[in-house]
Amino acid sequence: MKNHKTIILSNQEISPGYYRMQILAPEYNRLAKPGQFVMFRVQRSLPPLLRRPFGIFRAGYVAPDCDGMPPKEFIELIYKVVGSGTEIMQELHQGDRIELLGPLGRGFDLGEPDEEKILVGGGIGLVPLYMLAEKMVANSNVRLLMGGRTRDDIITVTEFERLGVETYVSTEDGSLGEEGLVTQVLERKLDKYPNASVYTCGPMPMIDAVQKICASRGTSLQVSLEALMACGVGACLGCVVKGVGHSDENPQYLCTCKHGPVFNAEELDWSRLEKRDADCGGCV
Amino acid sequence: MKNHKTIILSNQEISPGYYRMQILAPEYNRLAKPGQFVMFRVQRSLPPLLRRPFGIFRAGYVAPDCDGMPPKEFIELIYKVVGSGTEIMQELHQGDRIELLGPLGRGFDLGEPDEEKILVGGGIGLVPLYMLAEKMVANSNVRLLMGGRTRDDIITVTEFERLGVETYVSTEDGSLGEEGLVTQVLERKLDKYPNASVYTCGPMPMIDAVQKICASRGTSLQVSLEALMACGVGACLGCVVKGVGHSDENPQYLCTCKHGPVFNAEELDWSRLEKRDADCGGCV
Amino acid sequence: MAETKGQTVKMTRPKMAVEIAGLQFKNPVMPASGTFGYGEEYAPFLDLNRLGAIVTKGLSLNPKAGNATPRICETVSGMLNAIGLQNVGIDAFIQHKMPFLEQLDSPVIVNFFGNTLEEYVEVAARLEDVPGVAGLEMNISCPNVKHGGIVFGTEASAAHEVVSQVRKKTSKPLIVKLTPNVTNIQVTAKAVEDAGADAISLINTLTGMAVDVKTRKPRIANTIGGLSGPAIRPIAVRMVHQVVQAVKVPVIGIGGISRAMDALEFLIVGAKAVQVGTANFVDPNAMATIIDGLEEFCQYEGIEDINDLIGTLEV
Amino acid sequence: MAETKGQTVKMTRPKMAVEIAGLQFKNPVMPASGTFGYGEEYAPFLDLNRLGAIVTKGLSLNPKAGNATPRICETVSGMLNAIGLQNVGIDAFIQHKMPFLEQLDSPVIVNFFGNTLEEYVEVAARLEDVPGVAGLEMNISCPNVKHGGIVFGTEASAAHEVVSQVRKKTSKPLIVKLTPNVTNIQVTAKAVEDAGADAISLINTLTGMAVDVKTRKPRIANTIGGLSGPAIRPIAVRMVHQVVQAVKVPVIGIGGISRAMDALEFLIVGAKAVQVGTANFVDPNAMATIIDGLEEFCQYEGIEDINDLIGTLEV
Ligand SMILES: Cc1cc2nc3c(=O)[nH]c(=O)nc-3n(C[C@H](O)[C@H](O)[C@H](O)COP(=O)(O)OP(=O)(O)OC[C@H]3O[C@@H](n4cnc5c(N)ncnc54)[C@H](O)[C@@H]3O)c2cc1C
Ligand SMILES: Cc1cc2nc3c(=O)[nH]c(=O)nc-3n(C[C@H](O)[C@H](O)[C@H](O)COP(=O)(O)OP(=O)(O)OC[C@H]3O[C@@H](n4cnc5c(N)ncnc54)[C@H](O)[C@@H]3O)c2cc1C
Ligand SMILES: Cc1cc2nc3c(=O)[nH]c(=O)nc-3n(C[C@H](O)[C@H](O)[C@H](O)COP(=O)(O)O)c2cc1C
Ligand SMILES: Cc1cc2nc3c(=O)[nH]c(=O)nc-3n(C[C@H](O)[C@H](O)[C@H](O)COP(=O)(O)O)c2cc1C
Ligand code: FES
Ligand code: FES
Repeated sequence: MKNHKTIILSNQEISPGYYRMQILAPEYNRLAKPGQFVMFRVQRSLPPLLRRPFGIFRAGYVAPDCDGMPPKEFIELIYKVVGSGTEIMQELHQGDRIELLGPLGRGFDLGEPDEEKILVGGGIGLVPLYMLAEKMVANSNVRLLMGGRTRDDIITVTEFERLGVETYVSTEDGSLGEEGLVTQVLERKLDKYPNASVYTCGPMPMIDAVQKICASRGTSLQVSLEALMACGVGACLGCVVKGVGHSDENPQYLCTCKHGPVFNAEELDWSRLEKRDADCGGCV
Repeated sequence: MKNHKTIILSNQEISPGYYRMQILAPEYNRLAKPGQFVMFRVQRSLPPLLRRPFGIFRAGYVAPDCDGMPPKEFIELIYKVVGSGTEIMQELHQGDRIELLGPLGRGFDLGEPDEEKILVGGGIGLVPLYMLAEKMVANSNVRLLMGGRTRDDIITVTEFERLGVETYVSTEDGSLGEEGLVTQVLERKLDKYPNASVYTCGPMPMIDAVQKICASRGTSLQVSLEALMACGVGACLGCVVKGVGHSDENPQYLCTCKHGPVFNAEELDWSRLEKRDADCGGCV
Repeated sequence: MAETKGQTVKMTRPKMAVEIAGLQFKNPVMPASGTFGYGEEYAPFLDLNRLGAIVTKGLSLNPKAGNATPRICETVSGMLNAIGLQNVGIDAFIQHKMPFLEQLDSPVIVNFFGNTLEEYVEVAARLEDVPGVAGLEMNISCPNVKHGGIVFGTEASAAHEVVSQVRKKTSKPLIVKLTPNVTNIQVTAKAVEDAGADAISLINTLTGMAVDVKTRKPRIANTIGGLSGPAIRPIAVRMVHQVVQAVKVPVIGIGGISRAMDALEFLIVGAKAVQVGTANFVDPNAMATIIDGLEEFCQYEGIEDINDLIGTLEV
Repeated sequence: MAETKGQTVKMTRPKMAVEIAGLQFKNPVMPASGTFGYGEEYAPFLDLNRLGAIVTKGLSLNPKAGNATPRICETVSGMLNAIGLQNVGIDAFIQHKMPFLEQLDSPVIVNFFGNTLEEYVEVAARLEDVPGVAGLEMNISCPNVKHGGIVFGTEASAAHEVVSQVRKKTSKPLIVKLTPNVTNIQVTAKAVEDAGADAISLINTLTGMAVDVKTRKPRIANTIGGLSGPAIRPIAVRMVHQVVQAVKVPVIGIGGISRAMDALEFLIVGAKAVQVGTANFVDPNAMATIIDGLEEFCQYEGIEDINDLIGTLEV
């Protein structure tokens, strides 16, 4: 957990409105856990004032120069352009100076080996699932159920496949894979693998539906949430969600940034979770 | 007088801290008069909030593509990096989108043909004098007295020479040309050409000294002033200077942006002119 | 979801006209006083007849010299100004500036002020019979020289009195412009409504200050100036929201509006119109772009009349 | 000219220590309450012992749930927050958070508040004998539940009373933190000085609001929130300037400080120290950079003791 002043290695559009950014990120390959995130800042830029939170898609080593130096570490972010900050990000180039605060938060618990694992990703919510799959494939069967509104929202599926993950795509408009919601697919898979553990990240309505399905079946579920964040480190209390024991007299708030973004579904008070998306579109 | 959304053709450092920017600027070659200026804005950028005023160094035609289209017009700015806005400007590249409001203000009066003309430029204050010299050399002897703190501040002198202008350089530290103030040189030249008209632009203390010299000799003087500007069009009244007839009961303010930036020295109340530089260094 | 809306609406142009105090505005966008000169300064850049109204620089009885320079200074996403209400005086305005304004389609609102109660009354009286003056906007953010320099608009009783007196002398629609530098904006708003204001506009600038750390001098000669621009928008939206709750007269929203999105915030909390100030300096065409943007937004959201949008905040 | 100064000074390190109400700070930079948690959150990013002091999140008698989410929202060069003063309560603080803070070199200032006069007094009383608490900062920007929810700090008489009562119960240095949402900040400043405050800090956030034009909902669940960040700096500098003129006790400047240059504005108008809030979110190392920057500035300008810079505004 550090603030790194670093540079961008590459920044490319991978699907309309979706970008992949590779960043020089010392220590991340060793330290970053699946489900953790960074607070990203364009150095010296204002707006945006606040940093923007992004999940870590993947960490690795840059192919070493033949200079005898130890290889350099990088991370990849995948982001969707939605507002003022991501609009500025899409204009960035190799060599541009940025800052990363991270790796932050609590990541996924990898679960028991040999268990069936079902990952459910909605749109950009698939980002934190890649590193998770990377670790899990060593000792479990991993299935990725990937949903989106339309085909453009289905990203990096081949990369999951290359890991050996079985992938199932569904889109609401049927433009890619099965037509309909990803939760339909989830129900079918859970019928087939009733003891599987589920891991999910995506838009709030999807997470909510996934939670209902898992709760009704007693399926173990880990969810990665989004929330508006100012600090990312548990100091501002902007990003709180209500824990299962919460009451006004005995407030039990959890910080999405620090106690999350990954929670076991049982930790949260689902009846009082905000159902609207964190999306604050065009606030500034 | 228009707001053009246009693009940068080039942007290069010409001396440490001094840049020359060429901008596509329809109509400027036909319309811009020596001494006029533009209000420059980096499109969609904030900060800076307000536009920045810059003199027009030169206007011309871009070498035509062989496409039968009429040649395109450009202007050149020369700017010194002093604060938040110019810091952003120095990072701009060919093709970047900017906006120009202009050409604005009242320029220089070219004076009588065949008269001796002495231009006195201090540092970046030489910018508006180039177009002036360009027009004047056709029918007058033009001398440029160019002063700066050190050699880096002496810019574009060869370009003036190429026009056929006699140039005299002085620097306070003696690193280029004569050691000392440009006003010393002015006194000598006026001894030699007592009927010359003087045109000046530069830091306020220099302008002030030039004014004293010319007033004591009865020499005709036009000065180009700087002032903090918000609108550039006479609407905000931020940029005013006191006219010679000014009193509290009968305020006679002149807008630097609209009635200037070029004034005949007699129009201004020199005893009440602010002697401090407009420079607001690092306000934001 | 918004996209579905966009696809289904018929493409008829939404109605953009609003009415305030009997005045008809073809759309709810007009300049904020002091940022648009006497209109003519912006004529080269913008079709003045596109504007809902024209609002003039603030006028006083006699010509006013204003403050020493420097008078302006940029701050983070805002600017400070201490122009000091420099203006040509009401008579010169009527003689030299009105002829240009009179020939425009858009109604002309004359902003004015005084340093004494009597001066306010006198200026309003002189404007009473001037042809082409559609309405008055009364700036009560001025120090009351007779009462120790306390700003009229910061004391509800002083605000009430000066507005009552002016009200007696004018039959024109009277908009009173509030200062935001108060503890409770609802109190002043109610006071001026009670005194006979036909409409309320807000906010004027927030008092602020900036220091040049090298010279150790204030950045503007007057030490303290008025802060405007995007930086103050959240404060302005909050105050407009509060005033709309407190009064029955129509409210005009002002403060940091640069884009249609910004104007929409004010309309949604209940402003019937908006004024654009500092943004004119940044982009002389800003108001035209805002008008277009509002129209597009209505079209996209399937709103047939912009009045249907006003005050639709869901709390 | 500045360069000549830079060349001629001896390169001894300037004295950076300041004293406020008997407390020794190694430099004038400390966090603003609520933006730095209980200190430990920022320990991974910043050597807490470099700070002039640590200021805690605001504490109340009982744990406080705070407001619904969304609680924060970015605005132009600023942010709105309506955290609602969520905190663990004074007892849990003493038990779980003080042990970490106590081992630091930097003095610990505990920020606190109440919803009633009695609650203010009770919290102060409980802190009286807690080891490691160097001083108290009393936030009077809270609604007085007993008096119709009017914010204590917006009425000079209420501010005077609550500070007087707390003063009786504490022997610790008492800093009173003012709300800027008032007509005349000098009046509240004098009232709290008169009531026994040892120092005054300001400004707390300005109330503001933002609207999501698509959903037509306020961007924060509480509708109205507090505006902080660079956008408000000119207002903060103005108020600190005014308070310094009005009172004799030392003043701590707060509001939109991100860089050493910003802190200098406050020191030059007369603040003896500054607090950094929102900037911690943007850069967790901001305070260290500001401290370094202040030292460099002093060195460059030939200032041997930062106290020689304080209050050197030339008007
Ligand atoms: C832990 C975490 C991980 C995330 N990982 C990713 C990722 O890998 N890829 C990706 O594209 N997006 C991710 N998001 C969402 C991402 O943070 C927002 O899309 C982004 O902040 C939008 O910024 P903007 O300036 O473009 O949008 P604006 O709407 O202009 O932002 C305004 C404000 O709202 C906040 N905001 C807006 N949308 C969101 C959101 N959905 N969640 C949280 N804050 C939001 C911004 O941070 C900013 O403070 C993640 C969010 C969280 C909390
Ligand atoms: C009519 C006119 C013509 C000019 N021509 C040139 C030119 O050709 N080349 C050039 O390098 N500079 C020129 N200047 C000065 C130039 O406008 C400033 O250097 C520039 O605005 C500084 O912007 P900044 O953001 O980098 O500095 P900052 O100090 O960050 O600017 C803060 C604010 O102060 C204003 N400001 C700062 N210095 C000046 C100044 N000297 N004059 C006016 N406003 C200032 C800025 O416009 C801005 O509003 C001219 C000024 C005027 C009025
Ligand atoms: C340079 C300048 C001059 C102003 N002059 C006046 C004035 O004469 N009368 C008045 O009522 N308001 C005046 N104002 C205030 C504006 O009308 C407006 O209320 C304020 O700037 C907030 O809006 P904005 O953020 O869009 O600029 C002035 C503002 C500026 C920036
Ligand atoms: C998220 C957040 C929480 C805050 N919580 C408190 C608090 O508990 N007590 C308090 O006195 N001030 C609180 N403040 C106000 C700050 O301490 C500070 O006065 C204000 O933010 C202005 O400073 P800034 O512009 O540097 O942020 C809070 C501010 C923010 C942004
Ligand atoms: S983002 Fe600040 S506490 Fe989580
Ligand atoms: S810059 Fe606005 S009047 Fe000259």
